[in-house]
Amino acid sequence: MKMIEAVIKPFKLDEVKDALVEIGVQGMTVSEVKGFGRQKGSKETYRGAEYTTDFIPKIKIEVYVADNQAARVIEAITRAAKTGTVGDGKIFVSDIANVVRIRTGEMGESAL
Amino acid sequence: MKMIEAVIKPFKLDEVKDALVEIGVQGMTVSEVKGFGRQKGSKETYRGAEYTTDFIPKIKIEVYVADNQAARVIEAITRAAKTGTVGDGKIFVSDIANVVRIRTGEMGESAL
Amino acid sequence: MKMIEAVIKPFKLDEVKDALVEIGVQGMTVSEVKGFGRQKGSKETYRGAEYTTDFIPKIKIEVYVADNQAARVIEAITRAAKTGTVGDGKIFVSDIANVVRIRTGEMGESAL
Amino acid sequence: MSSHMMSSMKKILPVLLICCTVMLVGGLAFNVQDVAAEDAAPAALKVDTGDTAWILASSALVMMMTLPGLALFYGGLTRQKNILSTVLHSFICLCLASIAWVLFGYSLSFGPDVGGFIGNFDWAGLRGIGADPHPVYGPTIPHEVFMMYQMMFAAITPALMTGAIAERIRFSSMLWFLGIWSVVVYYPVCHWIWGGGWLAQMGALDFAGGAVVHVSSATSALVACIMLGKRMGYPNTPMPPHNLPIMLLGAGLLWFGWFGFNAGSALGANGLAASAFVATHIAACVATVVWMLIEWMHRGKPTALGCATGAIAGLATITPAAGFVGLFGAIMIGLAAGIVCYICVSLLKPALGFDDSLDVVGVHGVGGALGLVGAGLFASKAINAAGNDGLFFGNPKLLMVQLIMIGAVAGFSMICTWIILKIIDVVMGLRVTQDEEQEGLDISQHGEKAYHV
Amino acid sequence: MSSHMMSSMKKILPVLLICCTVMLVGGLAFNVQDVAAEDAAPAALKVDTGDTAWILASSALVMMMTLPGLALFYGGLTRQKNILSTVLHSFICLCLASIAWVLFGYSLSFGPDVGGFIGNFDWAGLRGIGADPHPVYGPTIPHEVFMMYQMMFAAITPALMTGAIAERIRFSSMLWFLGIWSVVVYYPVCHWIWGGGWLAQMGALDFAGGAVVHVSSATSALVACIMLGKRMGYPNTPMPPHNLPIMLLGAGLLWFGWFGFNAGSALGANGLAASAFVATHIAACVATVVWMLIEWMHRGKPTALGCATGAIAGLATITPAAGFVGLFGAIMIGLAAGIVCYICVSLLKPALGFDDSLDVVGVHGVGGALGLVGAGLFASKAINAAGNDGLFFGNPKLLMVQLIMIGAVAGFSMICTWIILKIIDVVMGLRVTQDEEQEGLDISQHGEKAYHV
Amino acid sequence: MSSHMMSSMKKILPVLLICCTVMLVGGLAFNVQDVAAEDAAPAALKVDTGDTAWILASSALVMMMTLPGLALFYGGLTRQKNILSTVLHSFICLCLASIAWVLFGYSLSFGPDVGGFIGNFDWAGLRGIGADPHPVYGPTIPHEVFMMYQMMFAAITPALMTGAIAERIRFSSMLWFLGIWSVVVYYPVCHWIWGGGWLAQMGALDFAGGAVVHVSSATSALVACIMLGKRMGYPNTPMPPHNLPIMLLGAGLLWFGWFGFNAGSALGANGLAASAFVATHIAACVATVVWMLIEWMHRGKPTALGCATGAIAGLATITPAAGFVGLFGAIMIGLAAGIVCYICVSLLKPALGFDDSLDVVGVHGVGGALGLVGAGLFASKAINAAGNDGLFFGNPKLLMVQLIMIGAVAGFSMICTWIILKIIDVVMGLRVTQDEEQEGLDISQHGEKAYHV
Ligand SMILES: Nc1ncnc2c1ncn2[C@@H]1O[C@H](COP(=O)(O)OP(=O)(O)O)[C@@H](O)[C@H]1O
Ligand SMILES: Nc1ncnc2c1ncn2[C@@H]1O[C@H](COP(=O)(O)OP(=O)(O)O)[C@@H](O)[C@H]1O
Ligand SMILES: Nc1ncnc2c1ncn2[C@@H]1O[C@H](COP(=O)(O)OP(=O)(O)O)[C@@H](O)[C@H]1O
Repeated sequence: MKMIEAVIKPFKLDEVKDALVEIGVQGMTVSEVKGFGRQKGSKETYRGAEYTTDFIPKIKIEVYVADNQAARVIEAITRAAKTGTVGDGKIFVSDIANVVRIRTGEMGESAL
Repeated sequence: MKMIEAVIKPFKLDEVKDALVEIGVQGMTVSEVKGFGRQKGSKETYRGAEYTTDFIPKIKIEVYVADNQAARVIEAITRAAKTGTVGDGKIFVSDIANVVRIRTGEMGESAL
Repeated sequence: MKMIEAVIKPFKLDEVKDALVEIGVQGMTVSEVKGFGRQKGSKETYRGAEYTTDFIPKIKIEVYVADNQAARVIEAITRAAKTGTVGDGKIFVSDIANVVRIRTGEMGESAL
Repeated sequence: MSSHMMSSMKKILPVLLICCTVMLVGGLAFNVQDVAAEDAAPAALKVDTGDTAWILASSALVMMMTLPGLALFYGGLTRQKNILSTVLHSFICLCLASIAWVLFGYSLSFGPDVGGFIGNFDWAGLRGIGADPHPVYGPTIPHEVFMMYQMMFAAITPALMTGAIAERIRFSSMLWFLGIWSVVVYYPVCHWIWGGGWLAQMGALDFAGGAVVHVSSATSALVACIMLGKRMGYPNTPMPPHNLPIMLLGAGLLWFGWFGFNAGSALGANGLAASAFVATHIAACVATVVWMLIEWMHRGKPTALGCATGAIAGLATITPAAGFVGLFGAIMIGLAAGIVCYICVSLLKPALGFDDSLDVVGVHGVGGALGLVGAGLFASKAINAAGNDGLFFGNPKLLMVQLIMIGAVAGFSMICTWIILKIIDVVMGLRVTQDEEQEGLDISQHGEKAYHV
Repeated sequence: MSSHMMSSMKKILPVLLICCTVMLVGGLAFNVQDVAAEDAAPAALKVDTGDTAWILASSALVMMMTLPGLALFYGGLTRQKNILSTVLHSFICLCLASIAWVLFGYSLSFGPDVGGFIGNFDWAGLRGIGADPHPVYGPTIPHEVFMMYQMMFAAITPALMTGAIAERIRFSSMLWFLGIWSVVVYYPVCHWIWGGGWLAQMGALDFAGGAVVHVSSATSALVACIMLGKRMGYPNTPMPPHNLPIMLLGAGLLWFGWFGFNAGSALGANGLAASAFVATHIAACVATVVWMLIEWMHRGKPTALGCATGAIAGLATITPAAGFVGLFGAIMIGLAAGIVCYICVSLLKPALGFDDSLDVVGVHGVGGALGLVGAGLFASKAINAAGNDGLFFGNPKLLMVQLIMIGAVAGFSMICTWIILKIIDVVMGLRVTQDEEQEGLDISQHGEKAYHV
Repeated sequence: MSSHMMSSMKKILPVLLICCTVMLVGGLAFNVQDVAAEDAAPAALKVDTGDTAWILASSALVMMMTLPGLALFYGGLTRQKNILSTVLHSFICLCLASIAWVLFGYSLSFGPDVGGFIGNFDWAGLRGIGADPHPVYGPTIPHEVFMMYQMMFAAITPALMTGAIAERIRFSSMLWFLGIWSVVVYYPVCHWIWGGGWLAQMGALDFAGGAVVHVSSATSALVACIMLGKRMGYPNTPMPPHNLPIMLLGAGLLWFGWFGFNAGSALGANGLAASAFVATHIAACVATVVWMLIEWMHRGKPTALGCATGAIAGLATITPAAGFVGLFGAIMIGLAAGIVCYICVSLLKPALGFDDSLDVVGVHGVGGALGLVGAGLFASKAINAAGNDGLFFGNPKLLMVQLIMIGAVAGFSMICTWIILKIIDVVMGLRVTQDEEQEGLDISQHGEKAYHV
């Protein structure tokens, strides 16, 4: 099985979620993160103290899927999260060894 | 070594923590996440605009353990986090290559 | 490629970021987490109800890098995040299979 | 019009019908009264605009104490999932109590006396309450101003109780409880002491509501929180206040409003108001500092929550005495408030083990009773000729009367509350389900969340 | 001095220059006036300190309604990325409107009449407005106090509109809009009704601003929000209020301030003030409870946002009638406010599809109009001899006049707003870019974020 | 009783003992005084209820400025880990200063003059301060009302300083500092100017506290923040305000309360109060708009924090002049406030490099001094016969006196503050440890966190 982590622009969350649901993904876990990268943050000013935040609000989506689904998930996220401007984010894919559903104790792909 | 990630119901955090401490786990890292899955969120109404949140508050626990401890950790989490109702959450297990303790520079299992 | 996750003390974030930028890291993702470990939290009192929080605010940094950069990144984080007192945190290293840059669709190391 | 709208309209129809009926029936009754008011008015006493200005301002201040003052003070102290529910308790209490007050509450509390126990219905619907002063209830302000000022007291008193049962009571049960309690407990107690009832006739002194407001509500709150049971997880799970700045804001607004509460009770802009104003402020300051010092010695650190609690304790404690004692009395009462309430909140409550969520009993109940005793000790005719001398000014009798008042009000309130809640429990249940409590009352009772990031 | 400072100084120079010019020109004009004020003052009427105290307090209360009251009420309802922008709208509106008021607004609104349509410039720069009372505008308070009290109304009225166009309007366009609107719409309408203009001459009754304040601003807001278009994503994306406790705080402060707004409109601390105070409070209470009950039946749960909305609806609705109706009238008006505004906000708006972000139209517009009708029905000379009898007291004519007033104010406001916004749109654009809206107005227009953890 | 309770009781015993001793000793002293008050009172002047009502309301407003106004204004500006500590500074300052005031502060400040420098102890414990007016300190209000009104000024003045030293001072050192400073600096300065001291005798004009309140506290704050040193990381680490809505709430409440501060200083509900009210409001409006415009030109965007800072600067600046200048003067003073304070806060402070955490010096110090100069320029006897004419009305002497006042108050305050802080530093240290600062004062000094999600 694969863990697919995607860092995306916050306002794209709903579109990405819909795209994933459409291809049959049934679960995902989302968190608020801050990203540092090519995209630069906005300038803020407080009583003359100006500064630019290096860290920009992003949303991280984690989806665990069966190996054969991974490609479709990556494609769906890429499509839905893309605006074409710097800061669209990245997708990271890694292998995972096992999954357990707490409620039932099921293991492996059937637990997803 | 293994990384064990568990997504659980927020009010179960203390019980899970206690269960882990009991079997000798000495460290864990916890974050607030939002989960999408079979469990459905509550309905909210604001001046007649009704909507159901798809994303439900969850807690993610990350525990890094030696390979031989993994099974016991999974068992402990499953036991403590279970309510038997939809949305109890999932446990994901993957391999990790190395661990470093920043304070001492120790590496590998002794750094856990 | 490697995923390097570091749990550090919050006020060390800027120093760590600078150290990483210095050695050429161009991106990272940061989140607020709570850590449980050897370090103990402060005592809080509310109208006579005293309690010690087991979970201490920490920052988690995720950096994805090419294999050959991993050692330097680990070294940089260790150096910058160290205070020498309990609770400095840990670095976890694991392998990842692939990276995609959403904006361009690039894959692998060039997407980092 | 969409079909959704159509079906919605249908659901609303019953309410419309009920409202229209009330309109028709009420219309006849009230129109008569409005006219009657004109005829019945006496014409001897003269309105003083300065006194009236101060009581108008005081009325506004006391209403502000309930919303947003108390609502946010309590709201900041709860857990995040229950703040809206807690705020709504005060909010709706203000509305229901005010409506009941003009319809019949004022008449039952302050209307012509029936056996020293309750007023009659002569003034129901504000019949005859107009621009002319009442000889006893403020001879220099319109009677309507006095009625309105008292309305705000009738609103905040039941609201105070909600702090003890927060985070677990069903919303509808709470509404019934507040409504019935006002009629069964507040109106009689208010009449006994301020409406010329038996305690007033005995010479009991309660300047701005130590017994009428604080003892009645807090002893009822004690009964209620015991009957309701502890919150899930209490006392093992930590339940720290979710937003102390909001709590501090509420405390500050309460203090601000309390000048209207206590100094307004002079019913004029005069020396007595000034004296009550100073006593109120100084007692609050002393109690705050004392609480801070004790906490510092006892727990190692002075806290913001401690200071705010001390301040409210000081304000509650000086309330019954504010217009009867001088500076020295005020300082002593503030001192006592800080020490005694600290012990009750911080040591006694945990030892006794009931779950008074936001410490209504230890702060308002103990404070109110303490202040009534304080009036019995430090009251002086030199400060307020209409008052009496206390023990330290050579009159031990007053203290006796004060103790009788505390006992009578506490006993009556507790028994009535027990009966009311038993009935409500049987009819509809008092407490939300475990799942609802887990999820939080905001979502489960009101379908809302306080904060969206 | 650093070189950065030097270059900064240069950027500031133009402002300094402009300011100095204003200073010199203004100086001559004003100094003359300040002296003139002394000469022109009539000396017959006597200031009553009690009445003055109450109107001073009321002025402070009404200013507090705009900032922080309305600012936070609206601010809590927006999404987190737009709260500062929303607060600033009210904040800056208060400042601009106040400055314009003393310079020429008061004169245009209340100054000597020109054809029943507008005042002239005789009182510009407060020439002749001093400590002596004006025979019509408060014979017992300094004329300057009346001017100042009215200033706070002139400030909150345009601020009310900002709720309908929040979360998407450009800040500079908003400033121009608020400024021009005050001159073109508010001053005339105010003059027609309160400054002795044609509607006043017809006998139209608007005690504290149902038409002057609520109908004028809300009908303008309707036009504005339609011209501006919907927020991106509305109505599909949920846009829940980001901080309901702050909204509730704002609502509570608005209620508190509304006593100054309505009871202050009696221009004295007297029986009329008391009557208006009671009517205001009771109407708000009734509307809150009614809204809560309807929502409970219709949606399944009573909400905090619903209760607050009901309260504001009740307050807006009673405003024009507060000083003319008795208790029964107030209850009926509160009832109507709860029912009708609920239908408009919760059913009509979604059905019609315009994006009035914070429901200015359904609450203030509908409420204000309803209250004017209510005055036409329930007004009684027994309550206020300077008023008139309504339909239910045998005088159908008043209702006609009230309807004419509503129509005239609404029509005039909407047409003028349409023209003003068209011009601003052509000259500078009304709306921020999509990216700016996405990012939020706080960052894009003001370079700030509300919260930093 | 649990054994834990027993041991706790023991810890509390010392406090109880101290309190009881105070009670006994104080009791004798005060009781005599309470009676003495009756005898000593003169009987000639008559209390006016309207004036009294306004000053009662003003006293409540000024108390509200400190808590919750200033407390939240400052609290919203700090980082999240320090908000409770910052709020507590104002909170406890209010309490300590009020207690000291009734015990001896009022007497030292306003009591019978000793050599033009300080009052004597005749009025300690409020001996002789009762319901009768004082011929100079408000001939139409009870003397006790004046005392109380002034108490609120004595409370907010030291609280203002806390903004400069926030986020790093030890709590106990802060308490000692505030306490000693009140006695050593505030009482004398207050006496010089308002208590009939040498500056008053020279004819110095300070209507509501430009020198007494703002210059004294801000120059002291400058010394204190330099002695204390910069916060760790300043100015490299960004330290944005953690909660701007709370800051805006505080600013709004301060503005609201400032009407009591300035218009209340007329000591009556009269034309002068009206004039001061208008001047206050307009200066604040002008300063806000000017600040916004400069910031817009200079930094590219107008900010909410900028507007709020401008408003407070305008309010601080008009304070000493509010009751002496006309509309034109108020506008000019508002203009100057916006421009000069902007330059000081935004350019001068960074250039000079001291760490005045919340900009007390640039806003209150500069503003206060500017306003005193403004009074020297624009004051006019036509506005206030009890005042004087300024430079622009042909009297250059007043400006000289104003400058002397600024110099004397600033010099005296700075020297005394330096000495006080040196002593405290030696005795107990001024600053928390690096670890404590890192962790935040809320946890390290008070064992609390402001927010729990
Ligand atoms: N090497 C990396 N490791 C971890 N996260 C990264 C890395 N590079 C980028 N990111 C995340 O991806 C986000 C977008 O990256 P950025 O460089 O701004 O734009 P783009 O994805 O268009 O190249 C960043 O904000 C950061 O959260
Ligand atoms: N495929 C998945 N990838 C990532 N997280 C998941 C996945 N499936 C479920 N989750 C997480 O687990 C939580 C619980 O899942 P849910 O389907 O609601 O109930 P259950 O675990 O009882 O089957 C979700 O809220 C989500 O956070
Ligand atoms: N086994 C573990 N799994 C996950 N996170 C851990 C583990 N051990 C430690 N951590 C994280 O590292 C942080 C620091 O650990 P701690 O034991 O307090 O100090 P140190 O790193 O100095 O040994 C913890 O707060 C926790 O977030």
